[in-house]
Amino acid sequence: MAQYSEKVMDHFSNPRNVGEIPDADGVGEVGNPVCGDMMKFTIKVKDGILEDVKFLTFGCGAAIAVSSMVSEMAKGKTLEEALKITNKDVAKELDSLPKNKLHCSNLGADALHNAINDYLQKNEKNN
Amino acid sequence: MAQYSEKVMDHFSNPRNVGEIPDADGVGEVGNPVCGDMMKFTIKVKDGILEDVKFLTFGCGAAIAVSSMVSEMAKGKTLEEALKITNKDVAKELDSLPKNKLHCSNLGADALHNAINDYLQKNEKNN
Amino acid sequence: MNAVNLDNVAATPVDPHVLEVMMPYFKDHYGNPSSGHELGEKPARALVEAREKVGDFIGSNPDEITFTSCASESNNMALKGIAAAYKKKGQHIITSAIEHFSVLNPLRTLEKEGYQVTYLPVDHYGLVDPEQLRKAISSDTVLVSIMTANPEIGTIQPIKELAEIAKENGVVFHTDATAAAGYLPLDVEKLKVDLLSLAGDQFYGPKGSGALFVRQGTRILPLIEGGIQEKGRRAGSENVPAIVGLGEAALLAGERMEERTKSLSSVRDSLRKQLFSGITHLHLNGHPDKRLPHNLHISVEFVEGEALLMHLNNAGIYVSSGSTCTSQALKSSHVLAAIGLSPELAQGSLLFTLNLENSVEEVSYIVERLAETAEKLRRMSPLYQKYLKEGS
Amino acid sequence: MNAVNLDNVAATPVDPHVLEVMMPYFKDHYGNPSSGHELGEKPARALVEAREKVGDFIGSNPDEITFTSCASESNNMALKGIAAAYKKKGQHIITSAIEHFSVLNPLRTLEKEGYQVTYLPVDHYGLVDPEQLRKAISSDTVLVSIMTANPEIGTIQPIKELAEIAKENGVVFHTDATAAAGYLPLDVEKLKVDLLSLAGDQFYGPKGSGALFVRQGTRILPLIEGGIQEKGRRAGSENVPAIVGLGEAALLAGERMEERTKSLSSVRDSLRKQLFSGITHLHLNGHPDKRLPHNLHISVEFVEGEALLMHLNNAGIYVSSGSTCTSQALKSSHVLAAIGLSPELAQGSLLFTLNLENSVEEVSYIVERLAETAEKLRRMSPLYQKYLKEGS
Ligand SMILES: Cc1ncc(COP(=O)(O)O)c(C=O)c1O
Ligand SMILES: Cc1ncc(COP(=O)(O)O)c(C=O)c1O
Repeated sequence: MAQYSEKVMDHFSNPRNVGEIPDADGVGEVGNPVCGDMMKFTIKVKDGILEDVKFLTFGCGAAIAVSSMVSEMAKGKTLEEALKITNKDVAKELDSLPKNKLHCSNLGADALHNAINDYLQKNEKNN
Repeated sequence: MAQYSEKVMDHFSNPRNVGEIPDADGVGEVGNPVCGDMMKFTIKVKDGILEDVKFLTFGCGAAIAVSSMVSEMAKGKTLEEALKITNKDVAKELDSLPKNKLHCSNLGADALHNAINDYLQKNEKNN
Repeated sequence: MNAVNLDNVAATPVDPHVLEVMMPYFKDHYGNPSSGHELGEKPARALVEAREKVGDFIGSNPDEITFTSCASESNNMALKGIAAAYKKKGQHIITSAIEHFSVLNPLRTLEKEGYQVTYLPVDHYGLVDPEQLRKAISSDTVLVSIMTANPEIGTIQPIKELAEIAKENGVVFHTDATAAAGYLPLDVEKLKVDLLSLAGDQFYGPKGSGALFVRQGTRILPLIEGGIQEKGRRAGSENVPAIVGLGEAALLAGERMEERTKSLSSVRDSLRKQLFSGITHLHLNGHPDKRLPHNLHISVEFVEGEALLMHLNNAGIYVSSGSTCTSQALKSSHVLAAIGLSPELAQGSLLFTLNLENSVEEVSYIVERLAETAEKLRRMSPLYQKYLKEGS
Repeated sequence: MNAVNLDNVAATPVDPHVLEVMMPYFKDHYGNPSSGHELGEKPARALVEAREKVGDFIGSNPDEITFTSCASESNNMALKGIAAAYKKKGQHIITSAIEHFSVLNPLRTLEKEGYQVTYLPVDHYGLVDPEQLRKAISSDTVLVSIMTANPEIGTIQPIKELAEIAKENGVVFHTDATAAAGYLPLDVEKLKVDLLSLAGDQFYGPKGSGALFVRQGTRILPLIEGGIQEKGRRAGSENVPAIVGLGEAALLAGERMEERTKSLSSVRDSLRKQLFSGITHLHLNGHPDKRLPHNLHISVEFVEGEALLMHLNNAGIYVSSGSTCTSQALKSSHVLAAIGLSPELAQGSLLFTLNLENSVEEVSYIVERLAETAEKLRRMSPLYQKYLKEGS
């Protein structure tokens, strides 16, 4: 088991924004259980702003903490701002991640971006 | 260092018949320092009997104990009896020797026999 | 509730009595057993006694025991030493897919040197099929190495049957008994094995203590060469305290085998029963009966092992997992793959290895905490949510 | 007079403080350092600290230290591991004629596998000549292994000079520092060595503790393969108590190097002086100055070593000898042969290796007893009687 920062332990033990938004405006999924981690982000968008962000995660402690942190970081941001959240930002906000867990922060950012892009695509079509 | 019997330790610590008989009737030498052991037996013979037996030994604890034991066993015996003393007899009298020290008992018997044969040879010539 | 340690697969505490017996050899009787004088006598005698105890423990002669520093060394010595000694006779070796890495990795090295290695598959219980062994043996086969029991899924192999097949074909048989020693009666005569590896820290002996049984007449080359300690089979100043500890641990394990296995398996069985009645969607891995008495291996569906471990850890419960994420090498368990467990279930695997301090009183606490944890993690698991919707 | 132990060449007692520091890791912190939970944390931290201490002791980075079970393992790992890793580059190895068997025997095995080994001779002090090393290096040379100091005759080699020559030629340099560690300041940066072996039980650490320094960037294959302990360089559950003990012993040895060597060499020098003034026909073996501070090696003319040892043993004085008769293998010392000592003098050789408990007060007792013993044995020595007559 990896050595985690207090921040990671906090987000792991008390994850924020767990769940799935019914009738979400965007859905993003990454990973699969074979490679050990799987995340699903659902978002609610209002006036170009992420009004709500929720996640479901199958994965290790880092994956859960990353999901929770990403959801918190994204909430209330504009879509453009949220799209700029990088894996490095996430790791930094968590007071760093063990080296062999850094890929988890990629997954978290990716899942969020996928959800946003899903929303943007749907919206494009609607327009 | 080998595990020696009490008898060996006794003969090693208090060797009997140490020395060299001046004007010996027979002298027997075996071994050399290169192979680790060297023994010199001198004997005094009277009426076919080993009146005195003395030894000098350069060698390990077993070699010294064997020399001492051989000298005791031989003293007072007839030449024929003494010639029959085998290395096995010596080891037995010493309550056994460690395996890797058995060659020492060979040396002791050999040195005694050499001394007796030396005496016999000289006597033959004199007759 | 104090901490509950259910992760004894790679480490048991040293038995207090064993430690006591070891103590004088650190400071008072520190002499070199090979030295010629009195200071070496006690250590030398202690080695003789320890060798007898370990010999008795597995039914061998004392002089068929070589002391090593760990089971990994014993395994490396066995495989590389037999391969080198029998090289002219043949260069084919047979093993199973679920061996410990201290068997598999030396074999990979031998493969690079030109040896052929057959990795026998196992069934979904983790059992090697004796008929498959028989078929795999060729005229070039010189060694078969099959573990006595698997430390992860706990499955016990039919060693006697397997060793007999090797014997019929004139092939040397090695068994890695590291996970079994102390938990199953072992008798090299009955089992008909030619080599057997074990380590003391698996059954209340000290770390740094291992042994390799080599049947008289079996040729073997040393791995650690140098002085003539261990009759030239293993150089290096003898680790007297560790060897003394191994001997004493073997004596105790032999004497108390029945009592210990009974007590361990009763706690284990109670844990198993309560877990399966208290938590849904659990899978038992390994064989239902042919398993080590202190071993329980399950998969918790829909969740990942490291997350389970972390919550349990917070509750003072220590277990391990075959999940990718808990492995330092970030590889999932080759054992779980070999028994055909799906990657999801492998990720959610939990290994309980009991020690003698575990009691039935702890069981309900463990079950409650695991139930909570599983519930919490499933609530956030996309796989579980999908299952609830689709009932896959 | 209590027993006087002057045979510490292969074993020192464990320092009480070192033992105290080790104790908690037998029972309380017995967890596996690689395990994921809290029980593994203390042991894991202890490993980190021990690695730092050993690194500091020899001036290396902690991650250049691999823990082993003894110096013999370190040497086997170094030689076989470097030979295998550099096989394609070349297959010639250079060593000296007076190395320990844990260097010589692995090299014999490598010779059987096709490697070429050059055994550099030594002069009558036991010194290797750097110019001879330079000449022996060819384009096929991949490894030079020369011990830092010889445990028998105590001679200290010019390691820095030798290692520089290897470096100039792009050849890996290993030194077996087992006899030197704790008795000479060692700094791998200053010495410029690429590998260095040591063992804890030579300087008041526990038996079963060894280390191999491998300079970053030097390729090496493992000897004991399996788990990923020691970064994959040495498999097997870490022997935490032994490693902790090694670390603490290294810390102490580093801190107290000057004080210890001063105290040891003052007793040794007094012993040497009184022996040579009290007993006739003694020879000093090894180098007069370039020798380990706790080592004295003499030959007592006209008598054999085992007999000397037995009498001294009876008087409670423990020493060792290079005599054929004291060796379990019944072979005379290859070191004494290599320095050209005559067989008679080799037979009568005595090795005194002091520990910190030896004091100048013991010296006169030792000298008296040895004088008596020599007298007694010479009286029955045919060689001495011959000398008296002929004055050879
Ligand atoms: C120079 C040297 N190398 C290696 C060794 C072997 O040490 P160990 O017994 O720890 O394997 C010794 C032992 O005395 C030694 O003196
Ligand atoms: C079956 C088996 N073999 C070998 C080993 C390696 O043991 P060691 O750590 O003593 O080298 C283990 C360790 O858990 C094991 O379970």
